[in-house]
Amino acid sequence: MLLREVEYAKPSSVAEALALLVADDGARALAGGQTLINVMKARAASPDMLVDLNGIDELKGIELAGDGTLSIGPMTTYSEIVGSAEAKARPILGEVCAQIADVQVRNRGTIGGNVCANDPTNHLPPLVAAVGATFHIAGRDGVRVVPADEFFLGVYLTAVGPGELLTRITIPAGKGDGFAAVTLGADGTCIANAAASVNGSVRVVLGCVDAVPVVVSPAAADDESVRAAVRGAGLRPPGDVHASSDYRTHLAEVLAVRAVRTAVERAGG
Amino acid sequence: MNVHGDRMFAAPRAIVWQVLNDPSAMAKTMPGVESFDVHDDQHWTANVKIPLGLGGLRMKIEMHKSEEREPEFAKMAIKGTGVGAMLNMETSFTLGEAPGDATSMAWSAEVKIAGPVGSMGQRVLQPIVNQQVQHVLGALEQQVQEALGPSAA
Amino acid sequence: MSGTTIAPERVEAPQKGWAGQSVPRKEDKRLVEGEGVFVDDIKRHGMGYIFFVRSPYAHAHITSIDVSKAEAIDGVFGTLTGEEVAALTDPFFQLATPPGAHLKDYALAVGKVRYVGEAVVAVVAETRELARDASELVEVEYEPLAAVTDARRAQDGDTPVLHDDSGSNLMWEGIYEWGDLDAAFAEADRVVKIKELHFHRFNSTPLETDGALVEFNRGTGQWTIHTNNQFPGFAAIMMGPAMRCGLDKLRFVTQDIGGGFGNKITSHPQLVACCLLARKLKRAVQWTEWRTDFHLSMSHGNERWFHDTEVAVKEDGTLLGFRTKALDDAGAWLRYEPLGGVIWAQVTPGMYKWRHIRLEFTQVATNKAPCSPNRGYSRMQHLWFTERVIDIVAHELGLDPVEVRKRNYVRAEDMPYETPNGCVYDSGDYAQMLDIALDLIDWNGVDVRRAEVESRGKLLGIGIGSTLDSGTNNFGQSRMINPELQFSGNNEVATVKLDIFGEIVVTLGTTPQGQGHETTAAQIVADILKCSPDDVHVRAGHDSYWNSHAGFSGTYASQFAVTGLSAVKGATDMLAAEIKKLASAIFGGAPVEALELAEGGVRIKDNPEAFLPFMACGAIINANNAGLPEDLGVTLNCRYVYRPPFQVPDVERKFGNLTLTYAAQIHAAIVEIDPETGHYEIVDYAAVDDCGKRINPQIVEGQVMGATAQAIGAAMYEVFEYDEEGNLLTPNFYDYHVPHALDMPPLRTGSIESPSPFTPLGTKGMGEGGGAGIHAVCAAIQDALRGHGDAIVYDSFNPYHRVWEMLEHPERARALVEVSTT
Amino acid sequence: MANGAAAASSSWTITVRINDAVYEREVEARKLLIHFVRDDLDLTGSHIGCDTGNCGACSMIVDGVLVKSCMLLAVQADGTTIETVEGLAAGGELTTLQQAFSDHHALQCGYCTPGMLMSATALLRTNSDPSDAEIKKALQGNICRCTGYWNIFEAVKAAAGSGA
Repeated sequence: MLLREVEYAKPSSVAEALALLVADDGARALAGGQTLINVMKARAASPDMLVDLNGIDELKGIELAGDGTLSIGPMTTYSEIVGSAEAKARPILGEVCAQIADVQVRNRGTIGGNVCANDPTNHLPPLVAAVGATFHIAGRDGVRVVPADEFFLGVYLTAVGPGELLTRITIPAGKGDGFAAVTLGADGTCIANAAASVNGSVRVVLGCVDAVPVVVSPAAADDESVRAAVRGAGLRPPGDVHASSDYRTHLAEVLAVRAVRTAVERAGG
Repeated sequence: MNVHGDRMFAAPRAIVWQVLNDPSAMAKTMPGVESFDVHDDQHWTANVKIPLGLGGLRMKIEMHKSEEREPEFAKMAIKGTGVGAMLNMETSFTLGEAPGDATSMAWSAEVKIAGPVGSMGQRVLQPIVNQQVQHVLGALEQQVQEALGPSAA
Repeated sequence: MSGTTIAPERVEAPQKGWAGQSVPRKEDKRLVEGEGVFVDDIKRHGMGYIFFVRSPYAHAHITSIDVSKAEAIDGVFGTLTGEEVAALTDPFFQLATPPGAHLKDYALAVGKVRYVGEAVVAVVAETRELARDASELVEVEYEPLAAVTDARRAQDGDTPVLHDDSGSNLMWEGIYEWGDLDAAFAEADRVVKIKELHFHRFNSTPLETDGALVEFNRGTGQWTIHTNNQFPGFAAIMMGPAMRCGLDKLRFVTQDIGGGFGNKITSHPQLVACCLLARKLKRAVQWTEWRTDFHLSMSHGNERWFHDTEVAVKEDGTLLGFRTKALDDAGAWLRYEPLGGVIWAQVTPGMYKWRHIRLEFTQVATNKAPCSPNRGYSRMQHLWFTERVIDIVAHELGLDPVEVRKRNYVRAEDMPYETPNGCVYDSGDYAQMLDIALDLIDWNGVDVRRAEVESRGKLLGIGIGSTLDSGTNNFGQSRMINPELQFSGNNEVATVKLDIFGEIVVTLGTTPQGQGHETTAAQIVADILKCSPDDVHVRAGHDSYWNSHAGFSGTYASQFAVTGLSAVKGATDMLAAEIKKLASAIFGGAPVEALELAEGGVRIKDNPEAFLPFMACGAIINANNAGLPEDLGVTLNCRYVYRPPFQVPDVERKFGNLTLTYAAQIHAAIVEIDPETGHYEIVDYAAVDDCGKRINPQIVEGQVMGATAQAIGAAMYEVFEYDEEGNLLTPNFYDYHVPHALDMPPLRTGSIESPSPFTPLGTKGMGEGGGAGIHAVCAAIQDALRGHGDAIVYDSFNPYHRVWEMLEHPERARALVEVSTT
Repeated sequence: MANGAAAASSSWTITVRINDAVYEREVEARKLLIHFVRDDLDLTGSHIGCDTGNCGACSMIVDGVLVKSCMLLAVQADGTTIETVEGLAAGGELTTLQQAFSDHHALQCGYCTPGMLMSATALLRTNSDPSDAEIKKALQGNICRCTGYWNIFEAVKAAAGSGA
């Protein structure tokens, strides 16, 4: 498909990338391109400049700290996460990444691109929110660290503002996690999804029901508490060709329960 | 899709009315306004770039005030044309006097979006529209406060 | 291209001959090497790329169009607008009687747009990118109008009218009645009433979209249209009159086509735009339809409602007859419609013996993409209806759906069977097919399985779906739509020649899209000429210059195995006779009966020494013919037109044989439903097929599998759904989900062979039997819901949320059905 | 036209090696790899079946990694080695996989086949004996509308079995 004219640059460092992004407010970072390029094909959005992050090594790779904290470069692909020994420290990451779309997309698509796009149907925004990830955002005034709850601002909108770049995602240790989704065909687009983490308190994050992942904190991990918490969230999800608003509301509740059950199992196991 | 709601302003109805009918004030409430022209009291045009994260969506917006009953009711037809999308919006508000010199505003908008963006699916569009509406209302609040002047602060 | 066939490597002919063998496909080598030639692969020097400006509105007046900014760009060759089209062409010929007959349909929108995605302006530039850039500079002013997106509202008083010329949104209506309904309902013990059933809008979305490369020869005034249109015969009769030119001015050329499924029959409006531009701009122009364009504007399958259905049934489940009102949503234009208004009648009673049937057919226009044939065209909708009726009746009367089917099936001993409307089912044994299907799916073991599944908190359902794949149309049925139409019968052409070096060359009129015509045609020729299929060179695709086509040439409507191969047989028989005639002359008047074809030549039976290889035959006739008898009458270049035995149907009674053959499919599916979410999976699937004599079993099997997969997609995922403003909500493969590898259930297939008594090879057309899958999935879901609210399945499309709703609010579905005792 | 590391430009000169031939061309930054390969290099074996990266007909192997070339800019492929369907039967001999596709009737119209072959080729390189589930997972990104995939699964299994 035919894109509108666009400038392209391939910086080799975060500093170079930031310089380009700051210089032109029409510039957009190009990560895996598995979302952005498609939106550009429709010409629904057309950046003036693409700043290709694929040449920046410091944005890649997964490190596992002594305390079990994972530090993931935003340009790490789903496939790399699936295959990474370090990432096994938080098993749910690889498991969910392996369910995203297909081999080709997993080979190019990145964790950073997935969370920064924050398409309501994406798998990772609710997941990273559930596991309590923090986001390192570099801008002209240095690096700031944003917790997941403040990271997602809207559809295609995150705390990473114009002239800024997501440089790192850190995820604490833990194994009591769960993820559940109803998708459009196997490994398809999420109709609704939910991620849960019971490392310490019970934390459930619902996807596809609002512009941003919705965090709910059940008092306990039993089905009733989880259902009550989801009902308490007063969801008013959008309806579309794949699901009415009511159906999404219902799925949110069911999937939350399932995600929590898995999380509890994993925590115990 | 239809979006509607109620909002309270801690300001007399006359002030709110004045803001809502002042093009320059309204310009400040719209997302990503790049330029704004007033042709007459009924017709304004604006060039906006609605922030969409992946790259702004440029639109030429034409506003036509089709009905007005000072100081409580006005109706507007808004037509937006951009390459990715066509926007047609019928919006109206009713201002009521509330206790404590406050003003209640009941607003509603019938939004129709066509073009590639129109096909993006409600799960994406509805949140975007809601978000832009919240943005406008927030900015409106601010304009009303400014109109009240420092005395109100 | 396939290699030369001079001195080919010999392959020993199997005992039974080549027909019936799974001979490897001749097409495969070029396709697996990426050397196929698809329409977008073709280039010409200095060609221009077309990009269509399309309507963002479902319904609007066009108040102004300004192309000046677009044309001003460097590298833009020119544009075409509706105004120009209206001046240069006449509206496309309409098949309908009034009011549909009054539609003025052009290559581009004129004055008004009627669906999102309708082409308004065409822009041509030196690159694809530039053409799209320029299209953004075309300024079109619209005055939006209210849209009609629900066919059920299309005729309401306050509903906007799409076509002022037709006065209302009614396009065509007709009443079909056979037998004695009053008597049937008087005889009935029970009457099952079904308020509303809905068959959804989707199509088979071939992976390759439409396209063309068009050249105009100014000297001869002839257009050469390289395209993937799958029915050039139809395109020609639509385009010629509109473009005010003779049909020989339109040369159609196809090679490899990336799937068709009927969806590539109605690209004639775009082809006209291409032709006008090639002439206007004095250069070759190329058009490739993008996926989104295809979804927005190309040949959706007919959406159909069935209202106020009444079924007359005996206590024991014997079906006497039914009444129903079919409401068909044609979309914005009648591009092949209203033929769907009669095509369904080829299978009026489905597989069942009921004799008393009344169907009121109404077709309306809506602000959606135009409908055109889609695999199973119009019969699929009707057969879904008859299958739903069977399963709803069984469900409501507490009968076994297997029993009800067997009790009502047309029996093998009744074949050939004349239906109430005069169609003749040529052969088949539905009961036997059903037994095979039940065996493959382990119908008897299902209770054990159900218990196991329910112990896991899931619901299990099993269902049967049957279809008749009626093939080889009698185009005379079009007169039931419009008595004035001068179409009837059917035909196909093949030419077989022996070339100068003895090369056997076959040209067809068809436009295959993966059906392996090059291979099956070679098998037929090889059996007659007693050589190997490797010795037979079948030209790829269609070319009007070959003069090997007739009015109905193309590849559509399940007919190649009948029309195409019968033409090949006819032409090859002629050639064989000529070869013997020549040999008899060469062998000094040896009687023709004494000659036989063998080992790539002709010889005298009891004198193997007297052998004349094909190479010699070809050389003698083509290059060494001095001294041959004057009256020899041998050209070794034989053209045969196969014409199926049809009569013009009785238009008054809407009675007559509408198709020549009836292939049959019986499918069975088992689904597992998660009652908490409505999410479900097909966990087992069986497909049994009977298409008469199989020329190439592997290719037949491939058709059965492909049709099955499309049915599974249609039943679970695929829908063209619009919002009230007429925006298509599934304009791409992101929201229009088609089955992927992980979505495919385990499949078991079975078959029987009931040769057709009516065709030269005993073959039946096939390939469109996929509807059975939709019926089977619907039946399986209904079975799973039994005892869990007892909803009936009322829609052909059952996404998870609908299944969930049927579980949550069964009363809504229950309200649609009612049983009365007479 | 600029090639400085961080300099932005809408036009680039790129060099790619495709099936053992090296091409140097100037391309617009906006041009997708699939259009570059089909339109500029006339390697028309790889196809386009959608506008959204769903269908996989354009699948290629870039520096050993299976990708959909409609979601990659041509300029991003600068300096890479690309394998397309045209390169499979290099010596004129069909690969075991290509032959298996024909033997098992794993193609009908043949439009999805080039992409399908590239995905299956990538699978068999890393997994010489894939399970049915692994085969399905590996082909999930390639849409076929003709075959229903069943024969494709059989072909891949057979090719794997024969040590392709």
